[in-house]
Amino acid sequence: MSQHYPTLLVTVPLLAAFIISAAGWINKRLCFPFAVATLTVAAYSCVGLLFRVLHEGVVHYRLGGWPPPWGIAYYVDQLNGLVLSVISVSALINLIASKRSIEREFPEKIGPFYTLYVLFVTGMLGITVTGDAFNLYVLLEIGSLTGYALIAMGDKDRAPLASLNYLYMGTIGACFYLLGVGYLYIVTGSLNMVDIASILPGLYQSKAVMTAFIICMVGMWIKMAFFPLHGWLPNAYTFAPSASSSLIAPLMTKVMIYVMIRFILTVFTPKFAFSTLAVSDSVVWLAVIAIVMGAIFALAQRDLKKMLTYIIVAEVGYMVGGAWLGNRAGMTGAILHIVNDALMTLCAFLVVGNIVYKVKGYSFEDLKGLFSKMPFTMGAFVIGALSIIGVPPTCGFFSKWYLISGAIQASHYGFVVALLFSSLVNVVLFFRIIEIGYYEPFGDHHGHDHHPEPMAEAPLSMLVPLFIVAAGLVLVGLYTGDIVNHIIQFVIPKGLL
Amino acid sequence: MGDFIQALVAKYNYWIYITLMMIGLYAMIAKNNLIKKIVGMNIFQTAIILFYVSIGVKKGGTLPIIEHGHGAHSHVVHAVDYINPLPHVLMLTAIVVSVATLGVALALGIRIYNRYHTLEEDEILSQIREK
Amino acid sequence: MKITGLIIAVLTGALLIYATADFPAWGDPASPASTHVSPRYIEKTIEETAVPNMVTSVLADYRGYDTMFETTVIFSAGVACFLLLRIFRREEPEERLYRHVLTGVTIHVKKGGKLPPSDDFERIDTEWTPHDLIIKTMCRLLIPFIQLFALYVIAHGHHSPGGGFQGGVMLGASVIVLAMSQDLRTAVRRLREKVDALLCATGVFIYAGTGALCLLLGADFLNYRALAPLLNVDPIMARSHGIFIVEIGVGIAVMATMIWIYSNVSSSGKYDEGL
Amino acid sequence: MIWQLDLAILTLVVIVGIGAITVKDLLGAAIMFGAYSFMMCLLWSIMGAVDVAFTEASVGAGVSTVFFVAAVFRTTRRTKD
Repeated sequence: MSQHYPTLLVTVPLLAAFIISAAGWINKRLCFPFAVATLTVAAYSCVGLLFRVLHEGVVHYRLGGWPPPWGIAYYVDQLNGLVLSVISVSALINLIASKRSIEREFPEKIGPFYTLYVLFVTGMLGITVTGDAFNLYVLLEIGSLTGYALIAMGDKDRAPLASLNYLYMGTIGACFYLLGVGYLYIVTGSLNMVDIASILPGLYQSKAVMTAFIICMVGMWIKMAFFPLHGWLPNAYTFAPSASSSLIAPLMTKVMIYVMIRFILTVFTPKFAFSTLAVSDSVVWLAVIAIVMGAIFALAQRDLKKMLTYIIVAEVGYMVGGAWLGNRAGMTGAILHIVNDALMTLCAFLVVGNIVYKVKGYSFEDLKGLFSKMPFTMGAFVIGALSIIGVPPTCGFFSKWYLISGAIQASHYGFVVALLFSSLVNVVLFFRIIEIGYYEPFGDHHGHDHHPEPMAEAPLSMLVPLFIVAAGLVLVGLYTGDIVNHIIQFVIPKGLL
Repeated sequence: MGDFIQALVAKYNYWIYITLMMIGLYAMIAKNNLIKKIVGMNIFQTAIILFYVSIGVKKGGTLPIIEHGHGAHSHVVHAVDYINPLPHVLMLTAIVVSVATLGVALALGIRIYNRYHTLEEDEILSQIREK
Repeated sequence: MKITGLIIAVLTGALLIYATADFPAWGDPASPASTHVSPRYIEKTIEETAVPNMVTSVLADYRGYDTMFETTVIFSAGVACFLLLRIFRREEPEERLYRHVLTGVTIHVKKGGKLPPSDDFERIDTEWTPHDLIIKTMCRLLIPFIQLFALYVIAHGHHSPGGGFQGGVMLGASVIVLAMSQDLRTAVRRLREKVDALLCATGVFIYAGTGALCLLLGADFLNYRALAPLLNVDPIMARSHGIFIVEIGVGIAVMATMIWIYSNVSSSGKYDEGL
Repeated sequence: MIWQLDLAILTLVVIVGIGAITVKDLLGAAIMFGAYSFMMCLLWSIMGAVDVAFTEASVGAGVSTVFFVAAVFRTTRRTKD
């Protein structure tokens, strides 16, 4: 079966989604075990595929048996393999962690919720594994549509509007991407990424190719919430139910950054992106603004979840800036940060999920005295915070290190300053929360009688996944060298110094 | 004269698609009513479909269905005689995606209306701020 | 906001118009789009798939994987509408209207009130539309013909325009017409919500399951050639039949989803009084 | 292709499109949108994209418009712009 891993990791969740949907009408209790089994198979295939790629090099797969430019082909290299493993593993961990909160929040609609959950993961995996530009659009729409629905199930007052705004922005982004693919198609006549890449070098001077590149990039930037286009993200992620926000926040933006890097590296070679088009410097400056503004907005927030969403905006700035520095260290940092940021965001949002489950709120007021009430959750939160700040040996430090050395190599000191500024702001942000949680006693601010117990920790089914993620943060940090030497360095073309 | 008209029609097609796209984009950003924005969104998507369909046009080509009947397999099919089918296939997908998006958007709009009893974005925002 | 919108729209438009300068001439048979990938579809479709309508063969075979996800998009939209709108807690409406069939008299029944069990009354929607015999009868007459044509469109997609999507939408539309001309309850009585939801999943499952079957038979995913021994035909005809099977799946899924979305949207999830 | 017809429909499409987003009544906008979709369908059948035109006629001009009308029926016709 191992030669079919590339297709299994997409089609097993897809088929299972329909079974889960049917099971939701027959016996609701079947949904969760099905979903876990499915995502386990998907994660197993992803990791198996990654190891196969590491041993054998690039893996090709033809769907329907048609050869590439005519049929749709999968093209899996180390970059896909790495991102696929991160997506499937974090979706699986989050699924197990959020079982309780899903059952509490939508007791009647468990079936459709798990269906959309699995379909969202299918979309993300499909985007990552595919080698066809149009297939990517269709899967992007699956991921987005399911995402809108998952987000809108949150806060009754605010979530639908936030989700509708996300829908408008997301549709504009996806349509821009589609338009860019159309412009590429009209000048190359092909939709396969590798095939387009082989035709494009003769067309670098064409206005249509340049426009296609710009339009595609703008579309992706909307989807990944790069700074001036980030308007949809904070509200959508804040008001989403905790199960959805800890699923979507780590994956959606990271996958779009993967797509951007894939387009820069594979479709339009780095030579075109960084030399022919002289915009890389301005994009890095935009990233600098994104980081600074993300940090400043995060400082202004009075609740934990919204603060985290603005940190995501800043982190997107890290990765876009790193990728556009146009050198090896910067690109390594950006790719490494995809992995690290997915884990860090997952950790932070799982903590929020646990807090919401127990305290039913996530504003700073609700955090008072949490260190004595939920010591294990907050312990994991401290690890996540250290990683977001960038303290060794957590993984956040290493990707930041690569980003900074890339910026110094490109002598782009604005980016260095922005990274350091954002780290400082993160220190302030997280120590403020730790201070509230540690020193201020648990207040009786809810009005109704709420006797503070000495310890009211979240159930074990939520804690164990959280600990796994927290341990993962440290482990990925310790094995950074291996990841870079065995995976990432093969991804970056030799021409990029 | 014929060439000129052909050229005019050719350019006109692209201009119209861009105009429609601008109308849709403008409506999505500037309109205040949520359903109006959804109408704009659909116009935007349809404009892109128009663009793709114009890629497929081939002068002197006929519909992308091969004439067949008894003994038709013997004659050779030439690519220049038929319109390019690939953009049509892609756009079938895009149409379906647009109706799916429309369904979800309208569902969200109804949920918002049930909560706030208005579809005007500014009125909803002021209701949120009052709380 | 109006000014911002205008500026963004004009800037995008200007960029796109700027790019059209380097496009190949309109309708040029020698343009890259017409010469690079598509000629194979045109010249080899009969030879490789035995389907004269190239759009069908490309849609369901050469790029069948896209189409599978396209059907999944529709399916997820259906599930999303259900998740967002459906309200299970059945609240008694403030007021219900009944019409006496013989005289046309309308009776208002307040919350909690009951009507004596009798066949002479029929429930009508609160946002009352006058009873119109012509519309009801005409729609009832038309529906079988719409459905027949829809089945023809699905079945004849290999040789003429049409296929699973168009036929599925028309099948869905026939039920929607029933719901609009009578009322939503009549349509739901014909096609229960649970059945509809299961049909929706079944349709897409047929598509993806066909692909998985090919996988189990040892070929690539969605490579219908592998079905040849099962269908007892040669590999080329197996492709043609494979396309037909997935078109049926698409038809079922699209029909069920259209009805599902319509019922949820038009009754805002109550499944009681619709458009 | 009859170029006069093509030009006329291309112009009409823009007019109906502008109408759909400016009319001060949501039901009107929904119906205008249906007309817009139908014009598009004509345009595509002129261009030879029969399958796309067929789909647009059933999906865009048919079901989409019904969805719009149903949603307007469930919400309100009022709009400020």
